[in-house]
Amino acid sequence: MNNKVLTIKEAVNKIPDSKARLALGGFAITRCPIAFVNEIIRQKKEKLDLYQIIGSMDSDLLVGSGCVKKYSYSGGSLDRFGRIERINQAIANNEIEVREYSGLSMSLRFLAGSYSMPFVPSKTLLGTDILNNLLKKGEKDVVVSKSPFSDEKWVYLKALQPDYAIIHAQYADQKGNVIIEGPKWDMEMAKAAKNLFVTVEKIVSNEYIKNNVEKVTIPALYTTGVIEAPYGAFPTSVYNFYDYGSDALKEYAKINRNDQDFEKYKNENILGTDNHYQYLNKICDIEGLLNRQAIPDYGYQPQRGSK
Amino acid sequence: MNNKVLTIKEAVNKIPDSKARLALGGFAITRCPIAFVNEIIRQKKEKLDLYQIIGSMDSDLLVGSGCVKKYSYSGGSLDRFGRIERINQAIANNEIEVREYSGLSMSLRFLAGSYSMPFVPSKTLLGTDILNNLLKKGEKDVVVSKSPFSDEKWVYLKALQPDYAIIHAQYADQKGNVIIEGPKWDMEMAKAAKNLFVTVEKIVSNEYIKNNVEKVTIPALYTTGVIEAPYGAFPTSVYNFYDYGSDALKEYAKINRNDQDFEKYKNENILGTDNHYQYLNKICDIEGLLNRQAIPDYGYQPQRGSK
Amino acid sequence: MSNKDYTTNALMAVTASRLLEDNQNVVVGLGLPQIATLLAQYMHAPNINIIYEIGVINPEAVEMGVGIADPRLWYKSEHFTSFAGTLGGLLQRGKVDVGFLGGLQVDKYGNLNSTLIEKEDGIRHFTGSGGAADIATYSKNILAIMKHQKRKIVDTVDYLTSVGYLRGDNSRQDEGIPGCENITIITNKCVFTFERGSKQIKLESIHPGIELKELKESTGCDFVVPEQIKLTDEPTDKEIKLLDTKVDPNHLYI
Amino acid sequence: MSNKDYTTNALMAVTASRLLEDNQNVVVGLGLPQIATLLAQYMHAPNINIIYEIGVINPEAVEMGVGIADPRLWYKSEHFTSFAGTLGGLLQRGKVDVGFLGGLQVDKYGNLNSTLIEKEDGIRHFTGSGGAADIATYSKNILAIMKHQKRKIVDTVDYLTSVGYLRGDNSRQDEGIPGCENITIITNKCVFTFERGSKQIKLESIHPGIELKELKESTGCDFVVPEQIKLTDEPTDKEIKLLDTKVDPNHLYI
Repeated sequence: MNNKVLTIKEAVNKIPDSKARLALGGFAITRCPIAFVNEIIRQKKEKLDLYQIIGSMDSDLLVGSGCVKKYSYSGGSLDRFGRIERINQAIANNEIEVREYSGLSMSLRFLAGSYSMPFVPSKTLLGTDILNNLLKKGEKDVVVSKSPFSDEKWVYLKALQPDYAIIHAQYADQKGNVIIEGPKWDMEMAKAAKNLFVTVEKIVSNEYIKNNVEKVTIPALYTTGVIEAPYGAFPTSVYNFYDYGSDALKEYAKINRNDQDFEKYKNENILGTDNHYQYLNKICDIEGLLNRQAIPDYGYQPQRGSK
Repeated sequence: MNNKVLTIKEAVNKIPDSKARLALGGFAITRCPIAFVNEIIRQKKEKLDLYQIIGSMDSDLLVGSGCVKKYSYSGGSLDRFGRIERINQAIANNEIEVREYSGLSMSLRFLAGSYSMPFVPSKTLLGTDILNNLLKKGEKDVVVSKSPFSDEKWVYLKALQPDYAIIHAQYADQKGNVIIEGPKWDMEMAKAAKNLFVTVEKIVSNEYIKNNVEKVTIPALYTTGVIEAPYGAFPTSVYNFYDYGSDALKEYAKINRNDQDFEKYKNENILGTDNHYQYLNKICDIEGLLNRQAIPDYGYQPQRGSK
Repeated sequence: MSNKDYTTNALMAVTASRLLEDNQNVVVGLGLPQIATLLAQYMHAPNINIIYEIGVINPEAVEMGVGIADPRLWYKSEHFTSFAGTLGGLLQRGKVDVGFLGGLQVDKYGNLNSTLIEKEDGIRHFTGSGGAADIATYSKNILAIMKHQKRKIVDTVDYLTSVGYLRGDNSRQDEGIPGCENITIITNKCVFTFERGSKQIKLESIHPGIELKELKESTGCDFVVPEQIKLTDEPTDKEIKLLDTKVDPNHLYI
Repeated sequence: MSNKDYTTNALMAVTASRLLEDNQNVVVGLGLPQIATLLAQYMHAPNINIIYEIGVINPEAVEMGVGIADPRLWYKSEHFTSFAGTLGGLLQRGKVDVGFLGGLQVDKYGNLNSTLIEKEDGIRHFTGSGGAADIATYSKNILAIMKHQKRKIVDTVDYLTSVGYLRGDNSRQDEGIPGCENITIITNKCVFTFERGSKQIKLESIHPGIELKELKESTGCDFVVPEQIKLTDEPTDKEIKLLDTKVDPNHLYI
């Protein structure tokens, strides 16, 4: 069997040191590929051209660590925990180039990429400052033009096929057949990228895949590399595996508000560690981790009766 | 709960008697909505504007019965059993208007419809007589034009949103959440139609749907009506339920070769019956039907050791 | 029918819930939108379909979450799909009857800003669009819930994230944007809707206990005041009881 | 290495199987394409990915079927998707290395017809394209398996369903169609490929026992004949044994 399993270090090593075109799968505080992103920071990749549907903890870490030159997304947050302040401040201070889209327009660009449609027409963005700003910034991937069938006006969005997509999922086999449980916002992005790296909670057998064929979200033909990374999205959540780490997220949403605190967090927890296990040791303890394990049928850690 | 369950007679009754724009879900000899199509024939719908990805037994029945004015598809057959000769002869004799596409171009038109993209660009059909013929016939839904981003030439395919789509699936709940097991070639077509009627082998509880959420192919928001029709695709197959009826298909692939034989088949088996159970009684017996039941894990009726 | 023992948030949730009709497909966010939708399901609209843009349809959450990325909100769903699946396959597909929105600012034509605020020392960047711009473009009706402050209800938004009636009159239509039947702004002081022709913001009803003078002072733009000012209908005992016992028993939002 | 106990179909299947490389993604149809692909998996290309356009990826069928719509061919699959998923998400997406095709006619530039035959009393309509036109447009390599008859290998096809090199030279490229690295036609008498520049059909190898004269007489168009005519490599004992015991033990196609 074509074995695509590798380590995070090996996978990150395959990404060019500078100017890689990279898409990230996280959504606010769920299924963020934190283990992978931290290794990108450790390997000091720079000038990333970064794409994401919803800005999340993963991209906030990358922007805060100075790895990103340009960031295209549709807004984002850490849900009620706070804001992606590394990104917000980098935008306010003009430290990164930003291309702000809407959720649909980013998604359609990935959808088009996943089918190698060259571009898609939509009405969304018409009349907005999102569109005005993109055009003002000379974003060549967006054009307002009429339909080939009539004089009707459409926003044409160019397909996005980043060099690399990084997502975190529940399961994959060694060949790269991926099962995503719960909402699959990152599905088209994963299929659109020229190379797809997937970190998963568990590598499963090909037999498991075939026995659960109706759950396979991304067939192996799209996948470049598979990495087993238990708790690889923590402190963000993974449906059916573990809940978000509230304390760790509260802490992060505090330290991402200014340069000094973030710098300290990065130096101690990311650069000061060699791998994701060590990072986890820094941001929580074993009890804190295991207490967040999801309960079957719920998919998260429900409130205990006694609480 | 919003109960969308109705009978086949009621559902067919909702379709206008003339000129309905209708898409069919069958693929050659599998998951053809035979029970529904036979009722369309009984209710003598006429001048249908019919759309399908792959021509199949269902559309051959409709064309043979004179219900169809115009048929858009990408070719088809009864696999090794034979050809869709009612359609082939109707084309050769100019008895129906035909618009022949390729599988991808039809699929992309439905895909576009399922997202309300107005049209999609593709390279497929360039250089073919398929394209030449469509343009020669004045098909307004296909235009060759350049890209809004460059001078590159693309085939623009207009989105298809038929008034009705009819598919046959394994399961749905009363609300219209549909589970299709096995390949799902008709998924985009189902989502593209303005009204979706689904015949299913079994109506299941909403609880079953929620317990099998990862298998739900079409959420209820797309569904207009749900009809329980056991063996509703027979003599074509339904994965995990029953195998195709070889004898009945052999017989059909013989009688569809000339007008007289088909007329007799139609009068006796379709117009001469009142519902699908009676039709099944005509084309097979109970032993023949039950012997085709699928074996778990295979999804079809495997060759017995003794055979 | 009156019940003075309710919070302003409860009044806002009840007001929103009454605008929802049975069988509607609704894009919902966390907080008051979720509360209003659940209340409507209990009261008069049991067949409402709930859509979370992250890719979740018709969950039956038993705990409140911290946002739509919280698996608490995905409990017992009927379908999981992608962002393209909800915002493309449902919203752009024309399947969404009501979209809930919020934001930093709304202007006199119902345009919303959730992106940034211009300050003297530069811009301050906030959450951004997510699906908000798309919902404003494609949803048949918009329900926006806002805090009533002079700097939030303004003449012109600092950044137009989500289209309302653009520059009024037919400007939305002229721009080629799909039509929006109703935009309703529910604040903690009143309900605003928009004039049919001019698309000017107008006072639909004022919450009990709020004076017109106070309203004008805390609003950053002019609005049309009808001759007869309606009072916002108060919650019924049944609604309040449902909120207290079923919808938000821990009083996180109410 | 020679083994005279093989059928022409076995020779054709073996010839096709040797053109497949490991890790390639292949769109397969029933019959010889399926046989050739399974043989390649047993011999030298264990990691080939099989795609059936109906929406099936990497099945492990234990019985032959009557077509790709036969659930026999879906046994133990790795993924089920839609027609748009295979022909759009994989083929148009550039993921298909080899596409198998057949048809009623092929012409001197490798264009294929699977739609209709012109007869004196009118047209006779056959199967049509299905995914064939799309595979010819987007697959990196085309393997066509045809019966060798004068009316099937022709100067110009009656109907151009699937593009080969169109009108030769750069005409395919000029038409804006994605490039195709190799088109190979495997018949029961020989193997045809196409000249690099002119894209004219040329004799790649002749099957053992077939005379050039017979070949010319049974071919409906001129073809380039190299100075040294190669013989098609015969199947090895191992290949024949695999066909007999593993790939097609009931000899349905071999």
